[in-house]
Amino acid sequence: MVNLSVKIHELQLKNPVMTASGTSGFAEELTDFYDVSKLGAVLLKGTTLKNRDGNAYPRMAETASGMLNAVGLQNKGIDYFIENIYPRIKDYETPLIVNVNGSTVEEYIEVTEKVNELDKIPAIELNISCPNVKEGGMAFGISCPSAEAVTREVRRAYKKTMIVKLSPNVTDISEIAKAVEGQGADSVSLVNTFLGMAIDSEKRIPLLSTITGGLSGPAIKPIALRMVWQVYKAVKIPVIGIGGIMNAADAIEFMLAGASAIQVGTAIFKDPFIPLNIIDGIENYLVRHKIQSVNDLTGSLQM
Amino acid sequence: MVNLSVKIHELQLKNPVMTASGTSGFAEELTDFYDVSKLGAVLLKGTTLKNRDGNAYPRMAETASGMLNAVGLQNKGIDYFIENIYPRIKDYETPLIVNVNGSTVEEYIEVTEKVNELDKIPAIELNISCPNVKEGGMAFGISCPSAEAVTREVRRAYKKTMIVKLSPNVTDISEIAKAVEGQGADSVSLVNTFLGMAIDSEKRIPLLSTITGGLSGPAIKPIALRMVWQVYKAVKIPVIGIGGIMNAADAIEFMLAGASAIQVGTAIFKDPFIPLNIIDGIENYLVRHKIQSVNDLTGSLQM
Amino acid sequence: MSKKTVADFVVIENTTLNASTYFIKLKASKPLPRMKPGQFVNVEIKNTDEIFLRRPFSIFEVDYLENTLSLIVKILGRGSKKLSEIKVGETLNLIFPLGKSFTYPESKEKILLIGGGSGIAPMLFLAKECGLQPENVDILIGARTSKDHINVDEYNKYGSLHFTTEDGSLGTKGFVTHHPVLKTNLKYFDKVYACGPEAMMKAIAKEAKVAGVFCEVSLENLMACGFGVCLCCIEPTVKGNLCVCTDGPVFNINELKW
Amino acid sequence: MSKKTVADFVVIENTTLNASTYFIKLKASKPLPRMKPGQFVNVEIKNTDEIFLRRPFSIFEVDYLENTLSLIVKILGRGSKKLSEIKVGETLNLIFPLGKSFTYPESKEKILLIGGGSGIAPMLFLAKECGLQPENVDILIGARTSKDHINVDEYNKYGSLHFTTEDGSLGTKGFVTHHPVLKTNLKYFDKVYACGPEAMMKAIAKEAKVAGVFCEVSLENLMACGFGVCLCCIEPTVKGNLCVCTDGPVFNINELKW
Ligand SMILES: Cc1cc2nc3c(=O)[nH]c(=O)nc-3n(C[C@H](O)[C@H](O)[C@H](O)COP(=O)(O)OP(=O)(O)OC[C@H]3O[C@@H](n4cnc5c(N)ncnc54)[C@H](O)[C@@H]3O)c2cc1C
Ligand SMILES: Cc1cc2nc3c(=O)[nH]c(=O)nc-3n(C[C@H](O)[C@H](O)[C@H](O)COP(=O)(O)OP(=O)(O)OC[C@H]3O[C@@H](n4cnc5c(N)ncnc54)[C@H](O)[C@@H]3O)c2cc1C
Ligand SMILES: Cc1cc2nc3c(=O)[nH]c(=O)nc-3n(C[C@H](O)[C@H](O)[C@H](O)COP(=O)(O)O)c2cc1C
Ligand SMILES: Cc1cc2nc3c(=O)[nH]c(=O)nc-3n(C[C@H](O)[C@H](O)[C@H](O)COP(=O)(O)O)c2cc1C
Ligand code: FES
Ligand code: FES
Repeated sequence: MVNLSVKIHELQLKNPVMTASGTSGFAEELTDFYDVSKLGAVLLKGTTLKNRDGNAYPRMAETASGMLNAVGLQNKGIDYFIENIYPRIKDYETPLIVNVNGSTVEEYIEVTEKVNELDKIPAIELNISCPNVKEGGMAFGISCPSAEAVTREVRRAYKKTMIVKLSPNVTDISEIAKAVEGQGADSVSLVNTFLGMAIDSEKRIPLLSTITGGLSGPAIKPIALRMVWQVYKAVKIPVIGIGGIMNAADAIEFMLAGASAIQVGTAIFKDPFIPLNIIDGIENYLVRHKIQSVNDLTGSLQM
Repeated sequence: MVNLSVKIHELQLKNPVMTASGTSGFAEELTDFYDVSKLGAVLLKGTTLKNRDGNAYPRMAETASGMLNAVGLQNKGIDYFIENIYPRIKDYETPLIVNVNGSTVEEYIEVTEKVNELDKIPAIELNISCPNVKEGGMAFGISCPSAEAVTREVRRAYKKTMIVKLSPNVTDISEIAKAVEGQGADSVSLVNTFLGMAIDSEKRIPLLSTITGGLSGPAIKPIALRMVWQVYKAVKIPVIGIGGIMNAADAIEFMLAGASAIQVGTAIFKDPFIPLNIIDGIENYLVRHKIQSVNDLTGSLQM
Repeated sequence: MSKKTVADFVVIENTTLNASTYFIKLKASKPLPRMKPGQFVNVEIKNTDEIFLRRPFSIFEVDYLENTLSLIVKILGRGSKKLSEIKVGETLNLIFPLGKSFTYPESKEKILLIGGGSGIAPMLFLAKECGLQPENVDILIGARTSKDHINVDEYNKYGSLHFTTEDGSLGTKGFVTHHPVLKTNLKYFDKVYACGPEAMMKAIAKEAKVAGVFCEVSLENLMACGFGVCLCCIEPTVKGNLCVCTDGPVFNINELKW
Repeated sequence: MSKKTVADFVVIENTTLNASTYFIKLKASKPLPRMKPGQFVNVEIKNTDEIFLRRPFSIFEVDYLENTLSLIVKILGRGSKKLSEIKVGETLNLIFPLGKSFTYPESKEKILLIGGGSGIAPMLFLAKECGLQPENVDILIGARTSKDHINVDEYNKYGSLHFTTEDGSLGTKGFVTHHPVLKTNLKYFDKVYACGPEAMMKAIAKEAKVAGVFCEVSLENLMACGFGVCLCCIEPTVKGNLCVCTDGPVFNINELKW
């Protein structure tokens, strides 16, 4: 029997495969297909202090080996989550992680304080990298001072595991990673989507209501993988790899590059079973390669 | 008859379709297939002061809708070019543009001074964005001060059209574009490749000898398109769009987003005739849409 | 919560209905769950480098004895084109069943079904399933020209068929909203159902509101997932932005901000 | 400069040679240019989202009367797998002819052709084309086991056939370098040609250098373009980094830094 369990600070995962925020709803939607207790963890849909309608339709455009989205953090706000959704999902036997968002540092703190009260939420993912909101979001994640400020303040308000989710739309992602590590992040997850754009050449209009949106899917994998590798070398906290992971080989590549765990995003749209297939595939790989523990993969790229 | 001709500062092109540097050799290789005089221009392989062997093999890895390369500016140096290659190609009836590279500002200047003497070279493309060299290259293109410094010095040494080629591996490409515009760039071309990485999960080794390489192809198109749009809004000089252009629709999207002309790169590897097909496709589009001049496409996205 | 599945089906029929419309019949290896008109499947389009996401198609027919499920596919772009070329014996991977169905009419109610383009699929399914006497069912189908219509004569047995074409080459000339059944008789119906191009449905909704008739429409918003996790397919409603894939695709027109 | 072309070919035959090797015959719509052993084509692999670049394959046979060109394809990964599944009647887009050929032997010279894996394709083509008497030609083919060999009996008429297998199930047991023709008789040959796995070619090159025999090998470096513009396929040589696609794929071992 190989060991698939992974620890991200104090967060114990039965395996390193999580589903990414904004691509797995509030976990309920996945229970239509299977028992979510098989998953390492579920990152819940990005949540803000107040209700947000998100951006106008159309919010989605297909691209080569990927897609753009401009959802813009549509959600009913943290109070609605606590009153209506949390009670329904809290007993799922998989860690549920709230993806915390805000337009101001104060909003991030307020959301975090409320999440801090929720027994069954063992961790938050601080999203300082959403490219689809006019205020806050990615703006916090693309400069060291602002990334530091929000991390520091949220750290004060939160006692459990705090993962900070980084934006790839920067010159040097390892600088940002070091900055948030310095302010008490327990882990970094990367990457969020790349700012992209799509046009209907015949109609001569943008395909997204917001003109630009976030690029995800296999198209971004080579860049995300490079960033995970750079960040792994720069920080001591565990790195969570995200970006275009479609199968176990992809997931293993991220772990070899330095990820302690991974998140599956857009792949879920293609097939909600992909996260489970990846868990099986990793187990199979460990057996084939006679590796005892999945933790031995992390950063074990040979050069 | 629609008008396909385009002017980039003093550089007159018969159509807006050029072949990108490093993907069309020294134009000779394309003459094996067709008459290169049909092309808007040919950007020659990146050239440095002295001979460079480039990076070790393997230099290439296929990715989802794209590829990574780690060629590392292999070339025989500007003197060899002037003595051996230039005489063979100088009478091709298409503008030949030298892609100028260096590890230091001095090297850029020396190469430029030599190119300045070549009658049949109407323009240079200053490459401050090569991600595959240890010194210089992209390092110049990812910060405003260094991009300004090299642009300013090369501008002094060069009297004809100077295009500066930008790196997409930055937080804000429009800042860099404005910086080089301020130092006398006549045009900016973007994007060069994205720094990426690929791993063989079974062998647990990187697929490139250099570990990281430059990502190109359709995978990057949505990001490149967004950058062209941002830069178009930020500068007054003509913008040349590059990144994953495979067909006329792609080329038109870049022009709608603000490009005055475009370059075709990786697509050439799939089919060297693609640049010609794009020229035909643009002409056809203009006729269908009753647009007189290709210049009317530039920045004409409707919002 | 309704159980959803991902499974491979074998293509057992692919018939051309008209120049751009195909009837594709699929056989499952397991018994199919109950599926209702308005619900849809999300189809993986394989063997092409042009398509990344699945494509949603309404369920047109289900045979629970034979374990078959049929679609009507109209070529609109790359995905539907590729799908239309699929051959008998090939497999197709589906996520199903997705979305909510139309509200079934009560017995004795009079209903009008209006389909345009590929929107006829859920309408014909509903005609078959609604359990009404044929005399209580009217089916109105609109197209650009007679060549765009597909032969639905057999649906005569579920209700009265009416046609419109923009060029008058079949049935009433004009849009579905120009047909007498809609123009003059709308109040006669208890329930009106529509599926087709957005402009058509909006025009119908307008008439139905004026007439004060119950009306449900099935939307075809762009989708990434089809099962409620991406929030890409939203439609503004009186209850805020709702997901077409889970809260719809069927909406009562009074919910919509049309 | 040699003219190169991009054209669609129709697949007129796809025969399984062994569990992982296929013979694919293609018909052009126009007369084919002269092509020589060692030259290759770059094949577009369509209808898959897994493959972005073309894949290079040696030219195995050309029939200028029938305008056909044949390849021997061994399944190594995704592209060769997809290619092996191509059906008669489908089209395949090729860039051709690419690369330089082997140096042809002089009449009366004695030559040894050594092929391993898919490397037999250019070797058999050379056997056919070199214009020597069969008694002057020896063809040595190596594989892991007899099952990996393909039937090449008809090449008997071009030279003497020899086999090695690692498990001894056909011919001499061991690698090609263990075969007597190479181990003890190498000096007997005027020219040695080899194509196969790099390790095999390196071992042969070592022997040939010791024996002082002229030896050309055909390399299979990873390629992006195949016609000299990308500089991805380079091989370090005494003249610096050369492109396998244009300066090769055939190299004299004395040029290589092996
Ligand atoms: C719930 C639902 C049920 C559907 N049922 C059917 C059905 O039974 N039969 C059928 O033929 N089609 C149906 N459709 C529509 C079908 O999904 C689209 O035609 C298909 O996805 C188009 O894909 P494509 O790759 O061919 O087009 P693309 O190449 O992706 O796009 C071609 C053009 O069509 C536009 N387009 C694409 N999809 C849509 C859409 N959904 N709405 C409006 N414009 C679009 C694009 O913007 C583009 O301009 C349904 C859609 C939904 C959401
Ligand atoms: C000039 C030339 C002539 C060739 N002639 C023939 C021929 O006649 N018949 C034939 O079957 N094959 C031939 N090959 C090899 C053939 O091109 C490869 O087998 C094919 O490209 C592999 O593609 P794939 O998608 O199946 O493998 P991939 O899925 O891309 O790769 C599978 C594995 O194989 C490795 N690999 C891929 N290509 C090569 C390569 N070229 N060299 C070493 N390792 C590789 C990859 O790194 C990976 O580990 C030739 C190659 C060259 C350069
Ligand atoms: C439709 C959609 C919605 C998303 N919403 C969020 C979100 O609310 N919060 C967040 O941190 N990331 C969000 N993301 C980003 C993903 O979590 C993930 O970082 C990104 O998609 C890259 O991974 P992938 O390529 O596997 O999808 C969203 C992505 C998509 C495609
Ligand atoms: C193999 C290869 C070599 C390249 N060499 C150069 C170079 O020498 N100089 C340069 O400015 N850009 C070089 N580039 C970048 C291309 O010119 C182009 O900017 C990039 O590939 C993006 O465009 P594409 O997606 O159309 O290929 C190279 C790209 C590739 C793939
Ligand atoms: S398509 Fe994803 S939520 Fe509706
Ligand atoms: S493969 Fe491009 S130069 Fe050889």
